[in-house]
Amino acid sequence: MINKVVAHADEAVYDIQDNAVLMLGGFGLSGIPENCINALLRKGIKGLTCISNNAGVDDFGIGLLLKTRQVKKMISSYVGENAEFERQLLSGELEVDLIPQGTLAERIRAGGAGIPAFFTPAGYGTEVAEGKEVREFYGKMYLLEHWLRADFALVKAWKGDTTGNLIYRGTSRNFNPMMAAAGKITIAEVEELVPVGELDPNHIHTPGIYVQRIFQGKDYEKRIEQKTITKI
Amino acid sequence: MINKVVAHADEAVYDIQDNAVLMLGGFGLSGIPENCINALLRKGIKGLTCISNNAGVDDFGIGLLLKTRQVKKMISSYVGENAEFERQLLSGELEVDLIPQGTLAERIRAGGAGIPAFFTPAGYGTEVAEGKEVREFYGKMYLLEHWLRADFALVKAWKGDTTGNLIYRGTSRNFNPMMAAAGKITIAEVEELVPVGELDPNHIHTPGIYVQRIFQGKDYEKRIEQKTITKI
Amino acid sequence: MLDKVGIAKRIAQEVKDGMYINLGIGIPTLVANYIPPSLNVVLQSENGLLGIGPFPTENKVDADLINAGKQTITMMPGSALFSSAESFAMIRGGHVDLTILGAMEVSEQGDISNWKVPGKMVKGMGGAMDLVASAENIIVAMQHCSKDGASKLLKKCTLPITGLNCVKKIVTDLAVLDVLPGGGFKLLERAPGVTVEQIKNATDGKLIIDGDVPEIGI
Amino acid sequence: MLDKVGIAKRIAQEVKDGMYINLGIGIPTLVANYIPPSLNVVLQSENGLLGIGPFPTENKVDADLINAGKQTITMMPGSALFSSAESFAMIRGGHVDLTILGAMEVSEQGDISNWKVPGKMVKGMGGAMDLVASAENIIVAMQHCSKDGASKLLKKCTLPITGLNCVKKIVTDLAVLDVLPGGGFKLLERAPGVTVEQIKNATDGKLIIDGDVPEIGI
Repeated sequence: MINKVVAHADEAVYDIQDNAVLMLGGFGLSGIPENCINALLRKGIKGLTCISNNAGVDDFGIGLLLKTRQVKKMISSYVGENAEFERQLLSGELEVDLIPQGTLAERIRAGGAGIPAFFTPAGYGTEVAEGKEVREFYGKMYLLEHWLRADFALVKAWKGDTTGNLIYRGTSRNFNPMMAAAGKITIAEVEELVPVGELDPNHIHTPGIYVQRIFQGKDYEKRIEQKTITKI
Repeated sequence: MINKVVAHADEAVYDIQDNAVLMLGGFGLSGIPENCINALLRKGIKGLTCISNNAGVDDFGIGLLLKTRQVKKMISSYVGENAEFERQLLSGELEVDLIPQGTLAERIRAGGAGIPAFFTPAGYGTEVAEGKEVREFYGKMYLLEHWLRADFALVKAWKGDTTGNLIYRGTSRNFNPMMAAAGKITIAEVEELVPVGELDPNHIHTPGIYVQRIFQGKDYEKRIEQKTITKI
Repeated sequence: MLDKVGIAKRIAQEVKDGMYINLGIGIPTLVANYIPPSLNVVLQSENGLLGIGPFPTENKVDADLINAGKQTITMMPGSALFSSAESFAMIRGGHVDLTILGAMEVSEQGDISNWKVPGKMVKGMGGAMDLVASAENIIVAMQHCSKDGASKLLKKCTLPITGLNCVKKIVTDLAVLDVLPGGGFKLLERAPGVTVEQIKNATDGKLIIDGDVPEIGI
Repeated sequence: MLDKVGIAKRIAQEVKDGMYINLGIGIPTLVANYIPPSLNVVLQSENGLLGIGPFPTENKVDADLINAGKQTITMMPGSALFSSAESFAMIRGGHVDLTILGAMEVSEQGDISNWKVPGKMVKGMGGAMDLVASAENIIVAMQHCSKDGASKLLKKCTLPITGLNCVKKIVTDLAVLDVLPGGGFKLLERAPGVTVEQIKNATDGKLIIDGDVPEIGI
């Protein structure tokens, strides 16, 4: 099998340039590519377009890249919880494209799956529909939405093998599998990198064909945004 | 959790009527709902439209329903390997709608996912394109294809739990997961039915929400179409 | 008048055995606490889980298990995990039986506004537009009037729309109402101590009253 | 002249390290046997497997493990299993690096016909239309002429089309040819013992000969 292992995040992102279009996995702070984000901070490239369901918080996740003004545009479904984000948006420093979450997920899935456009009901009759083709099917109204693709997809998995097969854990799967398929170059960081043959082929969530580089990440903080507990 | 267990195939298919539109999982003879097909034979209903990648062989799979003239129409990608099929097709007893395999898979996926139509490149410039909308995206030509849905989807899994979660084995997964989502009523037959909580939530291929009825099948033949071996 | 818990308790009465349910953030999340244990239902979290369980105890907190409100959660036995694309395939495909969410405004046609207030910071629609465009059965939990006393049940929504013709039922602090297919709010029940007259005064859209209006029993 | 094994061996030379490859039924399947073991490649089976291994020994035959030709197979270490929708998402999305398939006819524009002969029983296109419409890199393995001597490398296909402008390279019993982006078969190599004249006579479509044409080395 093909070996795609790189040593660390800095090697993995070495050729990401200014103004690149990136996809970053995660929902809230769960399942985000922490190591790659830190490597982008170190690299200092600017003008990034980030496709990611959320924009992190002020001092974690994509919020870190916002603070250093490395992000030109966010394509997201929900960007609350971030004061610096709000400041840049209101001052016009940051562009934001807000997309219904299911449409965002499906546009990314379509990008990886070679479907250039599809019809979805989400957003019909709203400002999301502005400028889009509207069509009726079987008595219901739908919008035409186009695929999303990226120069680089940065995804985070629980386990991965040297050929790029990935398994996610819990709800940290979220946007990662579709993004893995929609990146021209997909970089996977994993909590545990195992030799080829150790993962059950029937348990793989992202087949290695979608992954060009993989490395074992380190020092995962896995921050929790809303710790909510049942007291006993 | 919700208990969806029925006793056997006959109970599972009790309300399938003449002229129903069915989806039947499987690729070749692998992963086909053997018990449900036998129950349909016993039930003797006629005029069925069967959406299935293949049409079985003369004496197994959907071929059995063809022999008893219970099938009015097949919607498939490949229907070789079946003499009775050929006879009925040439005599005009049977309608056949041939669809590229990836388009078939995606139309069924779209049916389950609430996407009424999407663009795909398969079949552009061929007779498959006749009567279909053609559109260029990003310099390439695509056809508009509509979703497929069914009155009943009959799927076969390896393991299932009482709430309808399914795990397939090997390449017997094939069309089963998309069909499970695209049936108004989805009936799952499994080789092993386990109590709720025994399947790892991270290994589920078909979440139970798509399955309305489930039963443990029996007497699986799992016939092999082309036994090919390496001699040692 | 119902408080938030009262609204959640009343909505819980709409839950039927065997339902798959998506609960929005806020009052809808509270509904889970009042579903009778005799009913087998499954809660969907649109970030990729069927079978949301209770919040974890301190020692079971797991950063890889959160709900759509980013709160730590647990899984029920029989849960299934999946991607966001699969999750919205489920929602868009009409597989979720009941969707409960909050609203800023609902029109007598069943239009809903709940994602944006012009002039205020726009945080995004998240999954709300997909949910309202897809679900067959949507119940809104909301206050009948805004803090300054303006009705939130209107002829037409004044705020940016989230979805058209989608709300089927509304439970407010004052009343339970159906949105009729042809338009109009049909008053079904009134909150304890609330008169029909009060509800009339608090409803800007077309209110339909047909015979006696019983008090909500919770 | 090359026999089927010769064609397969020559095509195997086109395989590069790290490729994901889809092999059609017939000669293309043979290619797997001649890929140098030093190359790491992964074979895709469109019924839902990455990492096809050798045919099983008698005691390892498994009805749940077949390839697209319905033959029993094994899995290589590092394999991944998936649904047909995912499989064709992979194909359609351009993730497969090389597709090798048979053909009845190829035109000088790279059009291919390989699924239907009018008047004969139609078995269906299977995954062929998806593969040819999606793959960036398609090599056709075929006989240069039909049994009655008619060229299968044509100006225009006469049989029903499988896909337009998609074939990049052809390996026949007589020659190796590129299909040029602007149209035309560029002769790259001739089979052992075959003259350029023979290839000219066997090719109906536009044949482009530029300088010396070396013999195929396998």
